[in-house]
Amino acid sequence: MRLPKDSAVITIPSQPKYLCVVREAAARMADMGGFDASAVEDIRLAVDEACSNVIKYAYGGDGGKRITVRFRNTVAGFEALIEDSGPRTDPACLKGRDLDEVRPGGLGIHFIRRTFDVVAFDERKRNGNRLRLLKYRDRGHEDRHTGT
Amino acid sequence: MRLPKDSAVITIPSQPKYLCVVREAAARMADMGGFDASAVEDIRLAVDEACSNVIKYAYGGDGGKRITVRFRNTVAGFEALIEDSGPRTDPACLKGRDLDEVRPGGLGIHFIRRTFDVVAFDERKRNGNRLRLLKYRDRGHEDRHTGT
Amino acid sequence: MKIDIQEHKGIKVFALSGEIDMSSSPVLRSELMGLVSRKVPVVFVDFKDVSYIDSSGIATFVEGLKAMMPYGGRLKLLGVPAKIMEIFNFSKLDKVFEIYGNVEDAFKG
Amino acid sequence: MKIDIQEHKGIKVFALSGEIDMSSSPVLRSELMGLVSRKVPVVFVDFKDVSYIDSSGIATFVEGLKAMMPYGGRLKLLGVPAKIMEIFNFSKLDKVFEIYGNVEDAFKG
Ligand SMILES: Nc1ncnc2c1ncn2[C@@H]1O[C@H](COP(=O)(O)OP(=O)(O)O)[C@@H](O)[C@H]1O
Ligand SMILES: Nc1ncnc2c1ncn2[C@@H]1O[C@H](COP(=O)(O)OP(=O)(O)O)[C@@H](O)[C@H]1O
Repeated sequence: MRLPKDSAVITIPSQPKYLCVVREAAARMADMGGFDASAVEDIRLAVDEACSNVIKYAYGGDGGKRITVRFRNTVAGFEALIEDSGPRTDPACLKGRDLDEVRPGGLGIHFIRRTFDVVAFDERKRNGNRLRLLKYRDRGHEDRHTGT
Repeated sequence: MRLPKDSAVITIPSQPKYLCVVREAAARMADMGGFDASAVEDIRLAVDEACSNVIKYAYGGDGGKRITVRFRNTVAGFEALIEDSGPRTDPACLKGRDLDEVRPGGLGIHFIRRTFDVVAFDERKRNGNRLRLLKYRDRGHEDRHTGT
Repeated sequence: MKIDIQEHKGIKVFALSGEIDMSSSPVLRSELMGLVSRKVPVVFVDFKDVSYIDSSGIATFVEGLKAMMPYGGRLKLLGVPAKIMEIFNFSKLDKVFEIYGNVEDAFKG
Repeated sequence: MKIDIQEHKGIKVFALSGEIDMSSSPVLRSELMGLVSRKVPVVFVDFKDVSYIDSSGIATFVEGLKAMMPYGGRLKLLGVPAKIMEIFNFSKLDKVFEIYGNVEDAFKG
Protein backbone atom coordinates (compact mmCIF):
# COMPACT_ATOMS: atom_id res chain seq x y z
CA MET A 1 0.00 0.00 0.00
CA ARG A 2 1.39 3.43 -0.89
CA LEU A 3 1.99 5.75 2.02
CA PRO A 4 -0.38 8.69 2.05
CA LYS A 5 1.05 12.08 2.95
CA ASP A 6 1.01 12.87 6.66
CA SER A 7 0.61 9.33 7.85
CA ALA A 8 2.75 7.40 10.29
CA VAL A 9 3.20 3.66 9.96
CA ILE A 10 4.28 1.12 12.55
CA THR A 11 5.08 -2.54 12.10
CA ILE A 12 5.48 -4.83 15.11
CA PRO A 13 5.90 -8.57 15.64
CA SER A 14 2.59 -10.26 16.60
CA GLN A 15 3.50 -10.45 20.28
CA PRO A 16 1.66 -8.85 23.18
CA LYS A 17 4.75 -7.11 24.54
CA TYR A 18 4.90 -4.85 21.46
CA LEU A 19 1.31 -3.64 21.81
CA CYS A 20 2.42 -0.80 24.08
CA VAL A 21 4.45 0.69 21.23
CA VAL A 22 1.43 0.75 18.92
CA ARG A 23 -1.10 2.08 21.41
CA GLU A 24 1.29 4.80 22.52
CA ALA A 25 1.77 5.85 18.90
CA ALA A 26 -2.02 5.83 18.46
CA ALA A 27 -2.40 8.10 21.46
CA ARG A 28 0.31 10.50 20.26
CA MET A 29 -1.21 10.69 16.79
CA ALA A 30 -4.71 11.29 18.17
CA ASP A 31 -3.37 14.01 20.46
CA MET A 32 -1.61 15.57 17.48
CA GLY A 33 -4.92 15.41 15.62
CA GLY A 34 -6.50 17.64 18.25
CA PHE A 35 -8.60 15.09 20.12
CA ASP A 36 -9.11 15.79 23.81
CA ALA A 37 -7.47 13.74 26.56
CA SER A 38 -10.49 11.50 27.04
CA ALA A 39 -10.82 10.72 23.32
CA VAL A 40 -7.08 10.09 23.14
CA GLU A 41 -7.39 7.43 25.86
CA ASP A 42 -10.39 5.87 24.12
CA ILE A 43 -8.38 5.65 20.91
CA ARG A 44 -5.38 4.16 22.73
CA LEU A 45 -7.60 1.40 24.12
CA ALA A 46 -9.54 0.69 20.94
CA VAL A 47 -6.42 0.39 18.75
CA ASP A 48 -4.83 -1.89 21.36
CA GLU A 49 -7.93 -4.13 21.38
CA ALA A 50 -7.97 -4.39 17.60
CA CYS A 51 -4.28 -5.42 17.57
CA SER A 52 -4.80 -7.87 20.45
CA ASN A 53 -7.54 -9.51 18.41
CA VAL A 54 -5.22 -9.86 15.42
CA ILE A 55 -2.73 -11.72 17.63
CA LYS A 56 -5.47 -13.93 19.13
CA TYR A 57 -7.70 -14.64 16.15
CA ALA A 58 -6.06 -13.75 12.84
CA TYR A 59 -2.77 -15.33 13.95
CA GLY A 60 -4.04 -17.80 16.56
CA GLY A 61 -1.31 -16.72 18.96
CA ASP A 62 1.58 -17.15 16.52
CA GLY A 63 4.20 -14.59 17.60
CA GLY A 64 6.20 -14.91 14.38
CA LYS A 65 3.90 -12.78 12.22
CA ARG A 66 3.61 -9.02 11.82
CA ILE A 67 1.01 -6.33 12.36
CA THR A 68 1.18 -3.04 10.49
CA VAL A 69 -0.79 -0.04 11.67
CA ARG A 70 -1.15 3.14 9.59
CA PHE A 71 -2.25 6.28 11.38
CA ARG A 72 -3.52 9.43 9.77
CA ASN A 73 -5.24 12.64 10.76
CA THR A 74 -7.45 13.97 8.00
CA VAL A 75 -10.13 16.62 7.72
CA ALA A 76 -12.66 13.90 8.52
CA GLY A 77 -10.95 12.66 11.65
CA PHE A 78 -8.46 10.14 13.00
CA GLU A 79 -7.91 6.97 10.99
CA ALA A 80 -6.08 3.76 11.90
CA LEU A 81 -5.65 0.94 9.38
CA ILE A 82 -4.71 -2.35 10.99
CA GLU A 83 -3.18 -4.92 8.67
CA ASP A 84 -2.40 -8.57 9.19
CA SER A 85 -1.46 -11.47 6.92
CA GLY A 86 -3.83 -13.99 8.49
CA PRO A 87 -6.74 -15.81 6.83
CA ARG A 88 -9.65 -13.66 5.68
CA THR A 89 -11.82 -12.61 8.66
CA ASP A 90 -15.57 -12.89 8.35
CA PRO A 91 -16.81 -9.49 9.56
CA ALA A 92 -19.85 -11.23 11.04
CA CYS A 93 -17.50 -12.87 13.59
CA LEU A 94 -16.71 -9.54 15.22
CA LYS A 95 -19.34 -9.86 17.90
CA GLY A 96 -18.88 -8.87 21.53
CA ARG A 97 -20.75 -10.59 24.32
CA ASP A 98 -24.11 -9.41 25.65
CA LEU A 99 -23.05 -6.93 28.35
CA ASP A 100 -25.68 -8.32 30.71
CA GLU A 101 -24.20 -11.79 30.56
CA VAL A 102 -21.17 -11.46 32.84
CA ARG A 103 -18.23 -13.63 31.82
CA PRO A 104 -14.54 -13.09 31.02
CA GLY A 105 -13.95 -11.80 27.47
CA GLY A 106 -16.14 -10.35 24.76
CA LEU A 107 -15.45 -6.70 25.61
CA GLY A 108 -12.78 -5.75 23.06
CA ILE A 109 -15.17 -5.25 20.16
CA HIS A 110 -17.42 -3.11 22.36
CA PHE A 111 -14.44 -0.89 23.22
CA ILE A 112 -13.58 -0.55 19.54
CA ARG A 113 -17.13 0.31 18.43
CA ARG A 114 -17.68 2.68 21.33
CA THR A 115 -14.79 4.85 20.11
CA PHE A 116 -14.73 4.52 16.34
CA ASP A 117 -17.51 5.68 14.04
CA VAL A 118 -16.34 3.42 11.23
CA VAL A 119 -15.16 -0.16 11.87
CA ALA A 120 -14.87 -2.01 8.56
CA PHE A 121 -12.63 -4.40 6.67
CA ASP A 122 -11.14 -3.12 3.44
CA GLU A 123 -12.50 -5.51 0.81
CA ARG A 124 -9.79 -4.56 -1.67
CA LYS A 125 -6.99 -6.12 0.36
CA ARG A 126 -6.00 -9.34 -1.39
CA ASN A 127 -3.97 -11.19 1.24
CA GLY A 128 -4.70 -10.89 4.92
CA ASN A 129 -6.95 -8.26 6.44
CA ARG A 130 -7.06 -4.50 6.72
CA LEU A 131 -9.40 -3.20 9.40
CA ARG A 132 -10.25 0.46 8.98
CA LEU A 133 -11.04 2.43 12.10
CA LEU A 134 -12.19 6.03 11.72
CA LYS A 135 -13.21 8.46 14.41
CA TYR A 136 -14.82 11.65 13.18
CA ARG A 137 -13.58 14.95 14.37
CA ASP A 138 -15.88 17.40 16.15
CA ARG A 139 -16.88 20.08 13.66
CA GLY A 140 -15.30 22.83 15.78
CA HIS A 141 -11.83 21.31 15.60
CA GLU A 142 -11.63 21.07 11.84
CA ASP A 143 -9.83 24.28 11.08
CA ARG A 144 -7.34 24.11 13.90
CA HIS A 145 -6.03 20.62 13.69
CA THR A 146 -5.77 19.28 10.19
CA GLY A 147 -3.10 19.07 7.57
CA THR A 148 0.55 19.90 8.05
CA MET B 1 15.57 -3.91 3.85
CA ARG B 2 14.17 -7.19 5.18
CA LEU B 3 12.59 -7.01 8.60
CA PRO B 4 14.58 -8.91 11.21
CA LYS B 5 12.64 -10.95 13.75
CA ASP B 6 11.66 -9.04 16.87
CA SER B 7 12.10 -5.61 15.42
CA ALA B 8 9.61 -2.76 15.30
CA VAL B 9 9.63 -0.26 12.46
CA ILE B 10 8.20 3.23 12.31
CA THR B 11 7.90 5.55 9.35
CA ILE B 12 6.97 9.21 9.82
CA PRO B 13 6.81 12.28 7.60
CA SER B 14 9.90 14.49 7.96
CA GLN B 15 8.11 17.01 10.18
CA PRO B 16 8.99 17.95 13.76
CA LYS B 17 5.49 17.24 15.09
CA TYR B 18 5.91 13.52 14.39
CA LEU B 19 9.15 13.22 16.36
CA CYS B 20 7.24 12.53 19.57
CA VAL B 21 5.86 9.32 18.05
CA VAL B 22 9.33 8.03 17.23
CA ARG B 23 11.02 8.97 20.49
CA GLU B 24 8.16 7.46 22.51
CA ALA B 25 8.52 4.21 20.54
CA ALA B 26 12.28 4.32 21.18
CA ALA B 27 11.66 4.68 24.90
CA ARG B 28 9.12 1.84 24.97
CA MET B 29 11.43 -0.46 23.05
CA ALA B 30 14.39 0.36 25.31
CA ASP B 31 12.25 -0.24 28.38
CA MET B 32 11.16 -3.55 26.90
CA GLY B 33 14.83 -4.35 26.33
CA GLY B 34 15.45 -4.09 30.04
CA PHE B 35 17.26 -0.75 30.18
CA ASP B 36 16.75 1.25 33.37
CA ALA B 37 14.69 4.44 33.51
CA SER B 38 17.69 6.71 33.11
CA ALA B 39 19.03 4.83 30.08
CA VAL B 40 15.53 4.81 28.57
CA GLU B 41 15.41 8.62 28.80
CA ASP B 42 18.89 8.92 27.29
CA ILE B 43 17.79 6.74 24.38
CA ARG B 44 14.58 8.74 23.91
CA LEU B 45 16.65 11.93 23.59
CA ALA B 46 19.40 10.51 21.38
CA VAL B 47 16.96 8.98 18.86
CA ASP B 48 15.02 12.24 18.76
CA GLU B 49 18.21 14.21 18.07
CA ALA B 50 19.22 11.88 15.25
CA CYS B 51 15.79 12.26 13.61
CA SER B 52 15.80 16.04 14.12
CA ASN B 53 19.12 16.16 12.28
CA VAL B 54 17.68 14.19 9.39
CA ILE B 55 14.91 16.80 9.06
CA LYS B 56 17.37 19.70 9.33
CA TYR B 57 20.35 18.46 7.33
CA ALA B 58 19.53 15.44 5.19
CA TYR B 59 16.24 17.02 4.08
CA GLY B 60 17.04 20.71 4.59
CA GLY B 61 13.70 21.23 6.30
CA ASP B 62 11.57 19.63 3.56
CA GLY B 63 8.53 18.19 5.36
CA GLY B 64 7.46 16.09 2.39
CA LYS B 65 10.01 13.30 2.89
CA ARG B 66 10.03 10.28 5.17
CA ILE B 67 12.12 8.93 8.02
CA THR B 68 12.11 5.24 8.87
CA VAL B 69 13.41 4.00 12.19
CA ARG B 70 13.97 0.31 12.95
CA PHE B 71 14.26 -0.70 16.58
CA ARG B 72 15.57 -3.99 17.87
CA ASN B 73 16.65 -5.52 21.14
CA THR B 74 19.36 -8.11 20.65
CA VAL B 75 21.70 -10.00 22.92
CA ALA B 76 24.22 -7.22 22.31
CA GLY B 77 21.91 -4.38 23.22
CA PHE B 78 19.43 -1.86 21.85
CA GLU B 79 19.72 -0.91 18.21
CA ALA B 80 18.06 1.88 16.23
CA LEU B 81 18.57 2.24 12.47
CA ILE B 82 17.57 5.66 11.17
CA GLU B 83 16.95 5.84 7.44
CA ASP B 84 16.43 8.80 5.16
CA SER B 85 16.39 9.33 1.40
CA GLY B 86 18.52 12.48 1.41
CA PRO B 87 21.91 13.00 -0.22
CA ARG B 88 24.78 10.94 1.14
CA THR B 89 26.01 12.39 4.48
CA ASP B 90 29.73 12.75 5.02
CA PRO B 91 30.27 11.17 8.46
CA ALA B 92 32.99 13.75 9.11
CA CYS B 93 30.25 16.43 9.21
CA LEU B 94 28.77 14.97 12.36
CA LYS B 95 30.64 17.24 14.70
CA GLY B 96 29.19 18.90 17.77
CA ARG B 97 30.46 22.19 19.08
CA ASP B 98 33.23 22.53 21.64
CA LEU B 99 31.28 22.42 24.91
CA ASP B 100 33.35 25.27 26.32
CA GLU B 101 32.30 27.59 23.53
CA VAL B 102 28.80 28.57 24.57
CA ARG B 103 26.43 29.20 21.66
CA PRO B 104 23.03 27.91 20.54
CA GLY B 105 23.23 24.55 18.74
CA GLY B 106 25.86 21.88 18.37
CA LEU B 107 24.64 19.67 21.22
CA GLY B 108 22.62 17.00 19.39
CA ILE B 109 25.61 14.94 18.29
CA HIS B 110 27.00 15.05 21.83
CA PHE B 111 23.70 13.69 23.17
CA ILE B 112 23.77 10.90 20.60
CA ARG B 113 27.37 9.87 21.29
CA ARG B 114 26.94 10.12 25.04
CA THR B 115 24.23 7.42 24.91
CA PHE B 116 25.17 5.14 22.04
CA ASP B 117 28.32 3.03 21.91
CA VAL B 118 28.13 2.71 18.13
CA VAL B 119 27.18 5.66 15.89
CA ALA B 120 27.94 4.80 12.26
CA PHE B 121 26.49 5.08 8.78
CA ASP B 122 25.75 1.82 6.99
CA GLU B 123 27.98 1.97 3.92
CA ARG B 124 25.90 -0.66 2.10
CA LYS B 125 22.86 1.56 1.78
CA ARG B 126 22.66 2.67 -1.85
CA ASN B 127 20.21 5.58 -1.73
CA GLY B 128 19.95 7.87 1.21
CA ASN B 129 21.46 7.19 4.60
CA ARG B 130 21.13 4.62 7.34
CA LEU B 131 22.58 5.68 10.66
CA ARG B 132 23.15 2.77 13.05
CA LEU B 133 22.91 3.49 16.75
CA LEU B 134 23.75 0.69 19.17
CA LYS B 135 23.82 0.79 22.93
CA TYR B 136 25.36 -2.23 24.61
CA ARG B 137 23.53 -4.00 27.33
CA ASP B 138 25.03 -4.42 30.80
CA ARG B 139 26.33 -7.97 31.09
CA GLY B 140 23.99 -8.71 34.03
CA HIS B 141 20.86 -8.08 31.96
CA GLU B 142 21.66 -10.45 29.14
CA ASP B 143 19.78 -13.50 30.30
CA ARG B 144 16.68 -11.74 31.51
CA HIS B 145 15.82 -9.43 28.68
CA THR B 146 16.60 -10.79 25.27
CA GLY B 147 14.72 -12.64 22.59
CA THR B 148 11.08 -13.61 22.70
CA MET C 1 2.57 -3.45 35.28
CA LYS C 2 3.88 -4.00 38.78
CA ILE C 3 2.04 -6.00 41.45
CA ASP C 4 2.87 -5.16 45.02
CA ILE C 5 1.17 -7.62 47.37
CA GLN C 6 0.54 -5.94 50.70
CA GLU C 7 -1.54 -6.67 53.78
CA HIS C 8 -4.01 -4.33 55.44
CA LYS C 9 -5.32 -5.55 58.83
CA GLY C 10 -4.98 -9.16 57.70
CA ILE C 11 -6.48 -8.60 54.24
CA LYS C 12 -4.45 -9.22 51.06
CA VAL C 13 -4.11 -6.06 48.99
CA PHE C 14 -2.95 -6.21 45.37
CA ALA C 15 -1.46 -2.76 44.78
CA LEU C 16 -1.16 -2.53 41.01
CA SER C 17 0.73 0.08 39.05
CA GLY C 18 1.39 0.85 35.41
CA GLU C 19 -0.33 -0.70 32.42
CA ILE C 20 -2.41 -3.87 32.48
CA ASP C 21 -2.62 -5.29 28.99
CA MET C 22 -2.50 -8.54 27.05
CA SER C 23 1.18 -8.89 27.90
CA SER C 24 0.90 -8.29 31.66
CA SER C 25 -2.54 -9.69 32.51
CA PRO C 26 -1.33 -13.34 32.47
CA VAL C 27 1.01 -12.42 35.36
CA LEU C 28 -1.85 -10.75 37.21
CA ARG C 29 -4.06 -13.75 36.53
CA SER C 30 -1.64 -16.24 38.01
CA GLU C 31 -1.13 -14.14 41.15
CA LEU C 32 -4.85 -13.61 41.63
CA MET C 33 -5.84 -17.21 40.92
CA GLY C 34 -3.10 -18.31 43.32
CA LEU C 35 -4.96 -16.60 46.16
CA VAL C 36 -8.34 -17.77 44.92
CA SER C 37 -7.23 -21.40 44.74
CA ARG C 38 -6.30 -21.13 48.42
CA LYS C 39 -9.83 -19.81 49.02
CA VAL C 40 -8.60 -16.50 50.48
CA PRO C 41 -11.85 -14.93 51.80
CA VAL C 42 -11.22 -11.25 50.93
CA VAL C 43 -8.95 -9.67 48.32
CA PHE C 44 -8.52 -5.94 47.80
CA VAL C 45 -7.21 -4.62 44.50
CA ASP C 46 -5.84 -1.10 44.58
CA PHE C 47 -6.12 0.59 41.17
CA LYS C 48 -4.78 3.96 42.31
CA ASP C 49 -1.57 3.75 40.27
CA VAL C 50 -2.99 1.90 37.28
CA SER C 51 -2.53 4.08 34.20
CA TYR C 52 -4.14 1.73 31.70
CA ILE C 53 -6.26 -1.41 31.55
CA ASP C 54 -7.54 -3.29 28.51
CA SER C 55 -10.20 -5.97 28.09
CA SER C 56 -7.78 -8.76 29.02
CA GLY C 57 -7.19 -7.05 32.36
CA ILE C 58 -10.91 -6.63 32.95
CA ALA C 59 -11.47 -10.29 31.97
CA THR C 60 -8.93 -11.33 34.61
CA PHE C 61 -10.94 -9.67 37.35
CA VAL C 62 -14.22 -11.09 36.08
CA GLU C 63 -12.61 -14.53 36.14
CA GLY C 64 -11.27 -13.97 39.67
CA LEU C 65 -14.65 -12.79 40.92
CA LYS C 66 -16.46 -15.76 39.40
CA ALA C 67 -13.95 -18.16 40.95
CA MET C 68 -14.47 -16.61 44.40
CA MET C 69 -18.25 -16.82 44.31
CA PRO C 70 -18.59 -20.57 45.01
CA TYR C 71 -16.81 -20.23 48.35
CA GLY C 72 -18.28 -16.81 49.22
CA GLY C 73 -15.00 -14.90 48.76
CA ARG C 74 -15.08 -11.17 48.20
CA LEU C 75 -13.10 -9.18 45.65
CA LYS C 76 -13.05 -5.45 46.34
CA LEU C 77 -11.70 -2.88 43.92
CA LEU C 78 -10.49 0.45 45.26
CA GLY C 79 -8.95 3.73 44.12
CA VAL C 80 -10.25 3.24 40.57
CA PRO C 81 -9.20 6.26 38.42
CA ALA C 82 -12.03 8.11 36.64
CA LYS C 83 -11.07 6.96 33.14
CA ILE C 84 -10.98 3.31 34.25
CA MET C 85 -14.25 3.70 36.17
CA GLU C 86 -15.78 4.85 32.88
CA ILE C 87 -14.74 1.50 31.36
CA PHE C 88 -16.35 -0.45 34.22
CA ASN C 89 -19.53 1.63 33.84
CA PHE C 90 -19.69 1.16 30.08
CA SER C 91 -19.17 -2.59 30.49
CA LYS C 92 -21.94 -2.72 33.12
CA LEU C 93 -19.39 -4.15 35.55
CA ASP C 94 -19.76 -1.33 38.07
CA LYS C 95 -22.75 -3.26 39.37
CA VAL C 96 -20.95 -6.59 39.38
CA PHE C 97 -17.83 -5.57 41.29
CA GLU C 98 -17.68 -4.05 44.76
CA ILE C 99 -15.94 -0.73 44.13
CA TYR C 100 -14.70 1.54 46.93
CA GLY C 101 -12.92 4.87 47.15
CA ASN C 102 -9.98 3.81 49.30
CA VAL C 103 -8.73 1.01 51.52
CA GLU C 104 -10.64 2.27 54.58
CA ASP C 105 -13.94 2.38 52.69
CA ALA C 106 -13.28 -1.11 51.36
CA PHE C 107 -12.56 -2.32 54.87
CA LYS C 108 -15.81 -0.90 56.23
CA GLY C 109 -17.87 -1.97 53.20
CA MET D 1 4.50 21.92 25.59
CA LYS D 2 2.44 24.54 27.35
CA ILE D 3 3.71 27.98 28.36
CA ASP D 4 1.94 29.65 31.22
CA ILE D 5 3.22 33.21 31.65
CA GLN D 6 2.81 34.26 35.27
CA GLU D 7 4.10 37.07 37.46
CA HIS D 8 5.83 36.67 40.80
CA LYS D 9 6.35 39.96 42.71
CA GLY D 10 6.67 41.84 39.43
CA ILE D 11 8.92 39.29 37.75
CA LYS D 12 7.85 37.42 34.59
CA VAL D 13 7.74 33.67 35.16
CA PHE D 14 7.56 31.25 32.23
CA ALA D 15 5.93 28.17 33.74
CA LEU D 16 6.59 25.43 31.18
CA SER D 17 4.99 22.02 31.07
CA GLY D 18 5.21 18.96 28.86
CA GLU D 19 7.76 18.28 26.17
CA ILE D 20 10.07 20.88 24.62
CA ASP D 21 11.28 19.61 21.27
CA MET D 22 11.98 20.71 17.72
CA SER D 23 8.26 21.16 17.16
CA SER D 24 7.52 23.26 20.26
CA SER D 25 10.75 25.20 20.79
CA PRO D 26 9.96 27.75 18.03
CA VAL D 27 6.90 28.76 20.07
CA LEU D 28 9.01 29.06 23.21
CA ARG D 29 11.61 31.02 21.29
CA SER D 30 9.15 33.61 20.04
CA GLU D 31 7.66 34.11 23.52
CA LEU D 32 11.06 34.40 25.17
CA MET D 33 12.55 36.68 22.52
CA GLY D 34 9.41 38.81 22.76
CA LEU D 35 10.32 39.65 26.37
CA VAL D 36 14.00 40.02 25.57
CA SER D 37 13.34 42.48 22.74
CA ARG D 38 11.48 44.63 25.28
CA LYS D 39 14.59 44.39 27.48
CA VAL D 40 12.73 42.82 30.38
CA PRO D 41 15.37 42.87 33.16
CA VAL D 42 14.60 39.51 34.87
CA VAL D 43 12.92 36.38 33.52
CA PHE D 44 12.28 33.22 35.54
CA VAL D 45 11.71 29.93 33.76
CA ASP D 46 10.03 27.23 35.82
CA PHE D 47 11.02 23.74 34.63
CA LYS D 48 9.09 21.87 37.35
CA ASP D 49 6.54 20.35 34.95
CA VAL D 50 8.84 19.86 31.98
CA SER D 51 8.96 16.16 31.17
CA TYR D 52 11.38 16.40 28.25
CA ILE D 53 13.77 18.82 26.59
CA ASP D 54 15.95 18.31 23.52
CA SER D 55 18.88 20.26 22.11
CA SER D 56 16.59 22.71 20.29
CA GLY D 57 15.02 23.63 23.64
CA ILE D 58 18.41 24.07 25.26
CA ALA D 59 19.54 26.17 22.28
CA THR D 60 16.54 28.45 22.79
CA PHE D 61 17.62 29.25 26.33
CA VAL D 62 21.25 29.77 25.31
CA GLU D 63 20.02 32.20 22.66
CA GLY D 64 17.78 34.00 25.17
CA LEU D 65 20.59 34.30 27.70
CA LYS D 66 23.01 35.66 25.10
CA ALA D 67 20.45 38.22 23.96
CA MET D 68 19.92 39.41 27.54
CA MET D 69 23.62 39.89 28.29
CA PRO D 70 24.13 43.17 26.37
CA TYR D 71 21.53 44.97 28.50
CA GLY D 72 22.40 43.17 31.75
CA GLY D 73 19.17 41.14 31.87
CA ARG D 74 19.03 38.00 33.99
CA LEU D 75 17.55 34.65 33.02
CA LYS D 76 16.97 32.35 35.99
CA LEU D 77 16.01 28.71 35.66
CA LEU D 78 14.19 27.02 38.52
CA GLY D 79 12.67 23.67 39.52
CA VAL D 80 14.86 21.80 37.02
CA PRO D 81 14.10 18.03 37.26
CA ALA D 82 17.10 15.77 37.96
CA LYS D 83 17.16 14.19 34.51
CA ILE D 84 17.15 17.61 32.82
CA MET D 85 19.78 18.93 35.24
CA GLU D 86 21.96 16.04 34.09
CA ILE D 87 21.69 17.40 30.54
CA PHE D 88 22.71 20.90 31.65
CA ASN D 89 25.65 19.43 33.57
CA PHE D 90 26.79 17.27 30.67
CA SER D 91 26.56 20.29 28.32
CA LYS D 92 28.58 22.40 30.79
CA LEU D 93 25.66 24.82 30.88
CA ASP D 94 25.09 24.45 34.62
CA LYS D 95 27.85 27.05 35.02
CA VAL D 96 26.44 29.33 32.34
CA PHE D 97 22.86 29.55 33.58
CA GLU D 98 21.68 30.73 36.98
CA ILE D 99 19.84 27.68 38.32
CA TYR D 100 17.71 27.74 41.48
CA GLY D 101 15.60 25.25 43.41
CA ASN D 102 12.34 27.18 43.45
CA VAL D 103 10.84 30.59 42.83
CA GLU D 104 11.77 31.90 46.30
CA ASP D 105 15.41 30.89 45.89
CA ALA D 106 15.47 32.50 42.46
CA PHE D 107 13.99 35.67 43.92
CA LYS D 108 16.63 35.85 46.66
CA GLY D 109 19.51 34.81 44.37
N1 LIG E 1 -9.29 -9.92 14.11
C1 LIG E 1 -10.24 -10.89 14.32
N2 LIG E 1 -10.28 -11.96 13.52
C2 LIG E 1 -11.21 -12.92 13.73
N3 LIG E 1 -12.13 -12.87 14.70
C3 LIG E 1 -12.15 -11.83 15.52
C4 LIG E 1 -11.20 -10.79 15.38
N4 LIG E 1 -11.47 -9.88 16.34
C5 LIG E 1 -12.50 -10.35 17.04
N5 LIG E 1 -12.94 -11.53 16.57
C6 LIG E 1 -14.08 -12.30 17.07
O1 LIG E 1 -14.91 -11.43 17.84
C7 LIG E 1 -15.13 -11.96 19.14
C8 LIG E 1 -15.25 -10.84 20.15
O2 LIG E 1 -14.00 -10.18 20.28
P1 LIG E 1 -13.71 -9.33 21.59
O3 LIG E 1 -14.88 -8.46 21.86
O4 LIG E 1 -12.40 -8.64 21.38
O5 LIG E 1 -13.62 -10.35 22.79
P2 LIG E 1 -12.64 -11.54 23.17
O6 LIG E 1 -11.44 -11.46 22.31
O7 LIG E 1 -12.34 -11.32 24.60
O8 LIG E 1 -13.45 -12.79 22.93
C9 LIG E 1 -13.97 -12.89 19.40
O9 LIG E 1 -14.29 -13.88 20.32
C10 LIG E 1 -13.65 -13.43 18.02
O10 LIG E 1 -14.47 -14.53 17.74
N1 LIG F 1 21.91 13.77 9.45
C1 LIG F 1 22.87 14.70 9.20
N2 LIG F 1 23.22 14.97 7.93
C2 LIG F 1 24.16 15.90 7.66
N3 LIG F 1 24.81 16.61 8.60
C3 LIG F 1 24.51 16.40 9.88
C4 LIG F 1 23.52 15.43 10.26
N4 LIG F 1 23.45 15.42 11.60
C5 LIG F 1 24.33 16.35 12.04
N5 LIG F 1 24.97 16.94 11.02
C6 LIG F 1 26.02 17.99 11.15
O1 LIG F 1 26.54 17.92 12.47
C7 LIG F 1 26.47 19.20 13.09
C8 LIG F 1 26.22 19.05 14.58
O2 LIG F 1 24.91 18.54 14.81
P1 LIG F 1 24.21 18.74 16.21
O3 LIG F 1 25.19 18.41 17.29
O4 LIG F 1 22.94 17.98 16.20
O5 LIG F 1 23.95 20.29 16.35
P2 LIG F 1 23.02 21.33 15.57
O6 LIG F 1 22.07 20.56 14.72
O7 LIG F 1 22.35 22.08 16.65
O8 LIG F 1 23.99 22.16 14.78
C9 LIG F 1 25.38 19.94 12.37
O9 LIG F 1 25.55 21.34 12.42
C10 LIG F 1 25.51 19.39 10.95
O10 LIG F 1 26.45 20.11 10.23
